[in-house]
Amino acid sequence: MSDRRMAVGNYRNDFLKEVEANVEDGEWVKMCMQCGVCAGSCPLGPYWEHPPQEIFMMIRAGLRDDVLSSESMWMCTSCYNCIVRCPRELPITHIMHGLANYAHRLGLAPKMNPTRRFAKLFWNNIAAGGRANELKLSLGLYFMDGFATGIKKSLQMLPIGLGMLKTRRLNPFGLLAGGNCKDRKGIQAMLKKAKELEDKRKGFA
Amino acid sequence: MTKQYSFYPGCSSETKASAVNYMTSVNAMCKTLGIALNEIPDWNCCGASIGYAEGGELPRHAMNARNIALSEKHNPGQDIVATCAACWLGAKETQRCLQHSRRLLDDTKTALSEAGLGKDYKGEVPIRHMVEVLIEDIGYEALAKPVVKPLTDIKIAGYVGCQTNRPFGVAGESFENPKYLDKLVETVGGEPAKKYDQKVTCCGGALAFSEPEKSQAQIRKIVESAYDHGAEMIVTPCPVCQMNVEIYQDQINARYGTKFHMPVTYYSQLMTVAYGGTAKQAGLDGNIIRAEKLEKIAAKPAK
Amino acid sequence: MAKLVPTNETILVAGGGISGMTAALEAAECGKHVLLIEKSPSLGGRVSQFHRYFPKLCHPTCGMEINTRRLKANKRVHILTMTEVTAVTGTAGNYTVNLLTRPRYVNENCTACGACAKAVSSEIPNAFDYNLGKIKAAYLPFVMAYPQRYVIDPSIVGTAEGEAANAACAHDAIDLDMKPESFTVNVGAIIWATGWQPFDAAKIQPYGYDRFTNVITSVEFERMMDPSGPTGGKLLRPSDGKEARNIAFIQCAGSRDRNYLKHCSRICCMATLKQSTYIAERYGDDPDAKVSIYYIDIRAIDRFEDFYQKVQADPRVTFIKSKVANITEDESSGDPVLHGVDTEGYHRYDNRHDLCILAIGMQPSVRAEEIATGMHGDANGFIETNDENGAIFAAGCAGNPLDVNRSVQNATAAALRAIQVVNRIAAAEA
Amino acid sequence: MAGEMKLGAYICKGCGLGERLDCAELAKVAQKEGKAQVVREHDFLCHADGLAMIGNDITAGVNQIAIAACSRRAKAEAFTFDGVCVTRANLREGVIWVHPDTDDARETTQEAAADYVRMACAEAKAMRAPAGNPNRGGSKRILVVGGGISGLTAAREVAAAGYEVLLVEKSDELGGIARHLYRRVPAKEPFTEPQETGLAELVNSVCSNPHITTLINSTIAQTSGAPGRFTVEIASTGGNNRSETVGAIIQASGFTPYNANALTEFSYGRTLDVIDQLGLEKLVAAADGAPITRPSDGKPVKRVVFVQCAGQRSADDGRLPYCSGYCCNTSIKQAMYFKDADPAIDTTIIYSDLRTPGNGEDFYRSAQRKDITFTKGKVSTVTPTAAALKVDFKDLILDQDADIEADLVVLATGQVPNSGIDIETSDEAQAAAADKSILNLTYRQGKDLPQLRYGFTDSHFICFPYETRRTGIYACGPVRRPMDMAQAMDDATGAALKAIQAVENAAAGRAAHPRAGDLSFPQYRREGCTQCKRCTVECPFGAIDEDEKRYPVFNESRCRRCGTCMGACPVRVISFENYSVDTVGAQIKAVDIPDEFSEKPRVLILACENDAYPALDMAGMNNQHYSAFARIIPVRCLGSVNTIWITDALNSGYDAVALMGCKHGIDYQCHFVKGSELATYRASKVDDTLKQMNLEPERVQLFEVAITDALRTPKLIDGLVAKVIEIGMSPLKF
Repeated sequence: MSDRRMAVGNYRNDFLKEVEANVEDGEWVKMCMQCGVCAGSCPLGPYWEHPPQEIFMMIRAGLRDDVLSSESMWMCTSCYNCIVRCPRELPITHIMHGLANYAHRLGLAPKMNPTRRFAKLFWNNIAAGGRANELKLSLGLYFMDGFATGIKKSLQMLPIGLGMLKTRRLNPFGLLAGGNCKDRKGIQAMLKKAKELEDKRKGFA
Repeated sequence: MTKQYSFYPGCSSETKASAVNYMTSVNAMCKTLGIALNEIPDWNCCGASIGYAEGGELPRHAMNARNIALSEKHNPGQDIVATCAACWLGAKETQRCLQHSRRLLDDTKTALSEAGLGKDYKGEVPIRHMVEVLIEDIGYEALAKPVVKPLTDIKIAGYVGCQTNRPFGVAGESFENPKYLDKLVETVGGEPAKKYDQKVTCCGGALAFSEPEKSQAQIRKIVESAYDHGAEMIVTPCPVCQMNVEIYQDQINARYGTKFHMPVTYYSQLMTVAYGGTAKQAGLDGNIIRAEKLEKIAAKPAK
Repeated sequence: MAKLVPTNETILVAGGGISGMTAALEAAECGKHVLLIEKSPSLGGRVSQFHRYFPKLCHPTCGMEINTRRLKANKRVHILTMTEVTAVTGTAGNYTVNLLTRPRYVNENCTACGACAKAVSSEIPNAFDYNLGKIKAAYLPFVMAYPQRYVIDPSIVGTAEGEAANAACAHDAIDLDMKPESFTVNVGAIIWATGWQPFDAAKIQPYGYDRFTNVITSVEFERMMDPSGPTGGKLLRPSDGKEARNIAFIQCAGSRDRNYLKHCSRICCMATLKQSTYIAERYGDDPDAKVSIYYIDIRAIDRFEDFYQKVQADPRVTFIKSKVANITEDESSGDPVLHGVDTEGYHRYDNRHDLCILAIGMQPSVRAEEIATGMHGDANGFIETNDENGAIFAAGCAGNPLDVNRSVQNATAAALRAIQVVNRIAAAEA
Repeated sequence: MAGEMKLGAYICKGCGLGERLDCAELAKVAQKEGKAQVVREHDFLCHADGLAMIGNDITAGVNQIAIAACSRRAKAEAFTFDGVCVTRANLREGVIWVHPDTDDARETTQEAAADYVRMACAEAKAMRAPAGNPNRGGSKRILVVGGGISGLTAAREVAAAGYEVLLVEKSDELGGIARHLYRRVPAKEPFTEPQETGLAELVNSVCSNPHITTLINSTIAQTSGAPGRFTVEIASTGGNNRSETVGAIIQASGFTPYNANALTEFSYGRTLDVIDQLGLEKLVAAADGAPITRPSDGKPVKRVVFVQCAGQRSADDGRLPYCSGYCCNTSIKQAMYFKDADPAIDTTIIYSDLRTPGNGEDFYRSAQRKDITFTKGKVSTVTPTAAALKVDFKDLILDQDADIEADLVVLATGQVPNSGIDIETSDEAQAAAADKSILNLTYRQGKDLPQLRYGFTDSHFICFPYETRRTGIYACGPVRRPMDMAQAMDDATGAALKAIQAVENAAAGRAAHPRAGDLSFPQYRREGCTQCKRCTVECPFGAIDEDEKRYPVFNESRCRRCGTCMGACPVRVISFENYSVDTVGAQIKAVDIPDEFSEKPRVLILACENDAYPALDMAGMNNQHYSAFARIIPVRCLGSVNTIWITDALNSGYDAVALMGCKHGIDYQCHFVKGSELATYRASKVDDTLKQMNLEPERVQLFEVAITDALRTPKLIDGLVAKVIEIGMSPLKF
């Protein structure tokens, strides 16, 4: 970890209010009592530049850019360890998802963060037909950084893919079919509406 | 007597998807136990946790609410049962959130109307994991009764993982040290690796795709500890756990110089074999690392 | 102590720990008649299980000696041990209380000569030592026990061991035919002093108290440090009897946590600071002796701040501002390994210790609503100060998580509240 | 001395005594050497039969009783006989349980037992049954000094128990600091909102109570006397002075907010917009529901910062070293004043340890729910700028220097006790501070209650929080320890009980804690007194004054019966009826001293009955053996040990003398505060005497012993005996 000491901060409450208004479960941020149990409970904790409890403090301190451009929230594996151990019952996992989502929507999230990119891919994959198409998803992931890298990654993953194929756990024809609900249209309309409502609530509309 | 449940299988259990063998064995197990699974018509993906970044909050709730509404409409009076941890968790979380937020409920219903289900969401149906059904509705004692081929001489590490365990978990079980897999292993005559200490370690979940090095470091701990505690096999209730822990072992071996070759099975596979099912019925052909000891038992005639 | 016929000018004190003893004595020394009942075989409660008090590091036994001497000299306090309240009905100035006395199998002839214990070989878990050790099935609960009278454990009644104990008694003090006795008394006011119990440490699953032998509670540690305790005052860890030198304390073990007890138990910070001095005292300048205190806020209130500063000045003691995330066990050594993040500046740790002590939280032994219908307690079960509770008054930790000093203060106040009631009765009847 | 004295000696043979000892021989000792008129052996003396036997003898005229059985700490209730003197020869815990049951040991064990029988007989003969202090006062009225929350509560609670109260308040209004409070911290479920102070109801309940007389604008000009008969001169600003008699006093003189002028780094006094917590209460009360405005320019406050521990928890000069305990909750409450009025106001509490014990945790959570921001940090400066105040601090979580702007800064500054004069300071300093005195006691040892630390008049005892060192005067509220309103009210109620107890004890002529109920009291032989003043100076409780001829005046109701005066008296004129230089001296003399060549040394142990003696009993119960050459005499407190006992013992051939008593120093454990400390000082003076007697200084030792030292005390005794063997037997055996 590099020198993580931040510059002198001029504390304002504005960002906390913004988070409370626009981030999933953001109204819980103020309830943190800085015990650090979440930071210690995270399986990928060592990779967090700012652990959750510190992010909460940064929010209170008004460090908007530092928080929203952080890679930290993208390390969340959704394991829920922090949630069950938090003595204040903060839904930390959700807040991290919410912050990541908010940063992503604002375009402040780190562009090349692999989890951000995978998450986007995933959602688009399921939103298209209502169900996940695992083959499309994997290939999409490998070819994220362009064709050449994609081929390389695919080759790396080839043994696994073959194993899955052999055990009939991967559909070789999945590019063409699969992952579709009958009421695709209804689902798409539903998701469109939901996004619209959420955008309005959170000031993106 | 057959018990009727509204079944939410989830994407991974579809034909030629990553957990199809889970599905196969669940079907066999349920048949023996008299559990009827009535699939929710036209169910959709739960959004999984990783859906957050692009999906946001409300669209994910809408996805889950649609499944709940479909179940309440088409399978009234039946508990929803999921076999996948993420599906179970996603549906349950949505139900909770909508119970606690009038605003979210109204918005979700508005969105559901677009799919013609605006009036169908009640959010009252109990949402259960298959493991809960086994433990609570049937009970260990009854689960032991159909055993015709006890899994003697197999030491098995019960790997519970995250989302079957947290934040809801199974009633009466600890988040840190759940014991139900050990009990299930005992129930079918196997030997649980009771001191296995990575039973709730995170496998990385979806980050196995995006952050393979970090996830594989997790998986390494999970497999290594199983070896350290004398296990010959890992058993899990979660399709993501199963896949992550199983399929990356070769990559981990390459990365760390380990020699992992640890079969990772579903509880339903153990039970199917113990109940006298064939290897095929138990979906053992779906395991990339073959659970040879199980296959042998499956191949033997019952006593 | 004398025979007493309770009337509505009598004060019932339920619980014979330091709060109950204090309330009983303060009232009796004002001239009031008191019936003091205690569930266990002897008085003293939790305090008698402490090795030392903070901040003076003096021994609780010392104050107990004064209090038992006050009791011996006071004819207005009637004591019933092994007795519990089973029901309370009535109103201020006129309560009917049902009591149940369990058989001790030893009568007042007992001289505490110890002959019965010598005659008995079977042992039972020593409750006084939180079951860390064993004690004979014919026993004096602890050496300072008052009343100074032995107890025969029910497990040997009806066995040859019981008969052997009986035969060994030269004073006709053993009565193996004793039966539980239910009876009813009428009293004017009730002081509820049933104290506290440690939160069930096994429920704090991340810390593995139920799985890791070298994770113990602060109350157990306190017994270990007592020279008359289960390890003879030595700091021997339970797994292998090795001397523990590198000790971790985890604060708020159960307290300030919505998953367990939502209140702050107030005493645990000071208890840990106190216990850290035991280690310093044991090991002198031994460079391997180390204490790590994992905390959220150190609550060393008022003059206790001095004590905190004194401990802070000890180079062997480290304070880590962190709620420990979880504990794992190093299987080969049995060492607990603590995982978490020091939040003052974000430092991640995986610290291995010889022994980990959970500064366990306080919860009431009896919840307010269990005492009588309509009793008001707070959300944690502690009895509230509330006029609607009539003449049932909390004393000490039955009403609040308190340290000893504040418990005694509160018990003294409770005694006055009870006196006010019985004085009103006396004035009305005069 | 009225009536004929008749000694009965009773030898118990139970608990193995009969098997281990020649009890018939002991009976002979009691009769011949102990001069007991009645001597009886019994198989089971504490049994109803045995007790009835003794009872019959008492009826037949026995009025001095020596029980040779178990320790005085065992079967105490059984062996209590009203109106007669009882002594105990501790043959069980003190003899057979601490000496091995071997043939070799039989002789020395029997000798020890015989000595204890001799001692018990001699002691009983020297005792008289006490009948209580005759110089008792009958006033049961309670004076309460201070009309704040603590004093008002004390007054109300005393009156509710049926006693009369005189309440004296120096200002022109009741209520104290609480008058300025807008709301108080919640004391009830759900502990989430500030609540009404309830002061008006409390004042009303006091003012309307016919048992309470209230004097405002009044101070205590002088207090003299003792429990049951205090005479209090009350001065009134109107010049309407009066004299009142009261039985006990509750001092509820409260606190003064710390003077924040010293906190220059926070710009207190430099700008009107930096205030203390009390200042904020006044501001809020003045706003009366309207928006709270800045004192400097009247603009509404939009941003407020609370600085915790301002001038507290600091070793710096002029700062408070302690934590005032209430300020975290108070800042939370005050931040809520703003948030409840207008959620848009930014409120930040900067703290280093947030201290909200008990259900304060709910209040803390409630504050967070209301969007009050908590920042763990250390504030370095508050600087006024053109538009606002700049608060510079180190954020301890983010590990960075930071600043925050505020319209108003509130300093949590803490409580300073109003405890009057520090009587430990020099006479000049006391004289200079004379007008600060709260009680103006005429006591020899000073005008106010002794202070424990930092000006607080707290008790030093954890188990006995009300034990001030002035009997019948009880402090409560923030003068005793920093505290909040809820604690002060509880504390006042407890103090009310102690005051009532004091008047009841005084009326009955008996002692207060820790020798509660003791009917003995100090008496002195005036004709022998040399007016040396040692007793008046050394009494730990300031009980003894001096009359105009400088003779001691004992004020028995102020006395705690420790005997420190008796130990101090160089001419040995002070005694208690049942405890005196003679009762102990007779025991010392009663011991049989074998000659120099017997190889049987004799070691005298004077053991504090509160801690050392029980520890020795515990040694017995644990079968810890120690030398049979030791003879142990319990004393009320080491402070009561008169050095004549030591020199007499050495003169009569004892080989060594040990004093065993409690720890002294800052964390003293002596129940009589100064007893063990004084004993240490006095014992150090014995060295000169030893030199004159040509004896080695090692022959007199003082051991600090705790009650838990059951394993250590035997070692100390054995060590001393070994030392005697090493340096040789005393040459003074005749």
